Amino acid sequence: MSDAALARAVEALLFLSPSPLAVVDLCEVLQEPPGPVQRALQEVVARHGEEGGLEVVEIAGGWAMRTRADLAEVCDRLRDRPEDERISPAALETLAVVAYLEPIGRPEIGRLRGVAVDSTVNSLVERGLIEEAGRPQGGGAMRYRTTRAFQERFGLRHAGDLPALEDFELSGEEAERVRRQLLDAGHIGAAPAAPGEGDGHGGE
Amino acid sequence: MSDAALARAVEALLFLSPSPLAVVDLCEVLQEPPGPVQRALQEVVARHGEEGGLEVVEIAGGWAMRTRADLAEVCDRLRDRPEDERISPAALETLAVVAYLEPIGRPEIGRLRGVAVDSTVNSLVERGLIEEAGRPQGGGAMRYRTTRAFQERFGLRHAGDLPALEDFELSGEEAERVRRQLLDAGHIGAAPAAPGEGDGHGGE
Amino acid sequence: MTGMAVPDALAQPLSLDLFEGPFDLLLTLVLREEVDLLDLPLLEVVEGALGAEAGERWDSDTAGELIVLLAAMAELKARVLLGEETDEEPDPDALEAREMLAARLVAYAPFQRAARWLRERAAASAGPRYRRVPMGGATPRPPAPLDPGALRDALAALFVEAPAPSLAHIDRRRVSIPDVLARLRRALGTARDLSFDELVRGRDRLEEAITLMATLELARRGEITLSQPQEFGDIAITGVA
Repeated sequence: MSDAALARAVEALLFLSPSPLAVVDLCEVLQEPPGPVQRALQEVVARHGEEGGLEVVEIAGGWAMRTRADLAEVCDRLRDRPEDERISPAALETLAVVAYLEPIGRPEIGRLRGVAVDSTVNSLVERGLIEEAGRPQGGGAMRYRTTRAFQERFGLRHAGDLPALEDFELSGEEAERVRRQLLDAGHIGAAPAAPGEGDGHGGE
Repeated sequence: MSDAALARAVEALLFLSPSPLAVVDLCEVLQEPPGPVQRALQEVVARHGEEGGLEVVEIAGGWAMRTRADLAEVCDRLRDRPEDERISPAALETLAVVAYLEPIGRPEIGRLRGVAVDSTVNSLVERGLIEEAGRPQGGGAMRYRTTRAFQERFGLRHAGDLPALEDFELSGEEAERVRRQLLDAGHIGAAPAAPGEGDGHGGE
Repeated sequence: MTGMAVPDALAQPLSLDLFEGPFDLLLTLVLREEVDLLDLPLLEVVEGALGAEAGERWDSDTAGELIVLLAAMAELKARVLLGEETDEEPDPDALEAREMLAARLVAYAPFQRAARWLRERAAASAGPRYRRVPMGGATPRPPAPLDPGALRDALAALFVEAPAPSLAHIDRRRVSIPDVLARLRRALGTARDLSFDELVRGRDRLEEAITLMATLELARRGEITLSQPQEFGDIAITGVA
């Protein structure tokens, strides 16, 4: 590899590596002897002078690319930006199904939503908004329920403290079973939800 | 902040950020208006020319620093990279439909493609190339849109960074040939060139 | 054959196990010059497209349309092989079904080409590597509270009868042949000689294509005559009195 090509490769490797790279590591990856690799390192160091925002330094037994110290403040502002905590339509819908029908397993959530839910359920578990609630007696798929963090996020006082489903009209295959479940859980009134008749005692 | 100082800061931020940074993000973190930030970006782009191992590009709704394409092999020796799963022709066509018509639901995609697309859509969701985009108002099938990962994978600068669909339409001659071939398929000789029939334009 | 540019992607060798759907199959077949529909191994086509190895289930309408077409092709093939006369008038229903299939094919073709474009883009964009090292900043602030009413609305949306799939946004771009035929006839009512170029000025390519189809159809019915003095030149349309 020419010196210029080697310097390009070294720059790319230092950029990618999350931790410092020792010269021996670089030699192994580049399949080049230490001499040319050292020269390439010096070229990359020179390329990233004070006029740029990055520097290439030897630390802790290796070489690393990092932001220059005087830019710490602006870098911290990037780090401390609030994460995008928006709830996607998929997540919201899955949360709604779990909240009103808990405990409920993935197959049933998927059937109600008409889409594959594995990744959505996984991400809601990771974010602490739902959690495992055991398997049904006699076996079956793991079921899920909402968490304390979910209640806090939505300003609910306790599990099941959900908006009443007034005027809730159900149609489709699962309607009858779901209606019974919602009724048992007190989310809809006893009278089948004819327009204007929902007494909505569910939220109490 | 002077232009030079701004360019240094932009370079540092692009280095740090794990995902592309939109100009508005940069403005927020740098507390500078878009004009100077754009100029700083251009300077950082220019600083990382082909003689280096890095490049700064507009991709997936923002700006990102990344290694240059020709260094892929050496980079992958440093960091094992899961092989990009091959995208089947069926999946690519589904992606094309979603990319041009998003948000769009499965029934529409299926009707357009002439196949049941459930498994293809599920696999594209699992692979993070499309995501749920909510249901239409008043309910209905979940609609889908392409993701940032899709834009990154296909080198698009932002959602909708695609050639005009009109550019892909069949020419008049091709469209006519499609029709002719289909009409003639079952009844050869049924419609031989009638006197004065001008199919010269069709090239037949 | 002159002036018929076959797109490069269609010049690849024909391999029947490659087809991913009915339109893929049909478009490839009908846009290839060298494939005579009569020469096709029809059984293989059907098996490759609908058999156990097929990638995706076809929707039933499309499969139906296609099977009817393939059946007609099979019958024709048999007659040709037996040396029978084959010049009887085709069934108008079958013709209409094929018109519709043709319209769907023409509407779908751009997406198939867009898919090829995407494939090329993916290949061209495969090289760069991103750093993606997590930043690990300060403890994030608690996220903004959400409205529980959104949960009720999300659940309610699940149990609303879904409207039939609409292709309104696609139909907007579709041009109906009867409409174009009517427009052509109206134009011929006011002038006996028309220029094709004038007729399609300012229209998009799809409309141009359909207008050409309509023009050819009227010529076939003997309502007009066409002449094109120069290759690729304007087509003169003359009404037959």
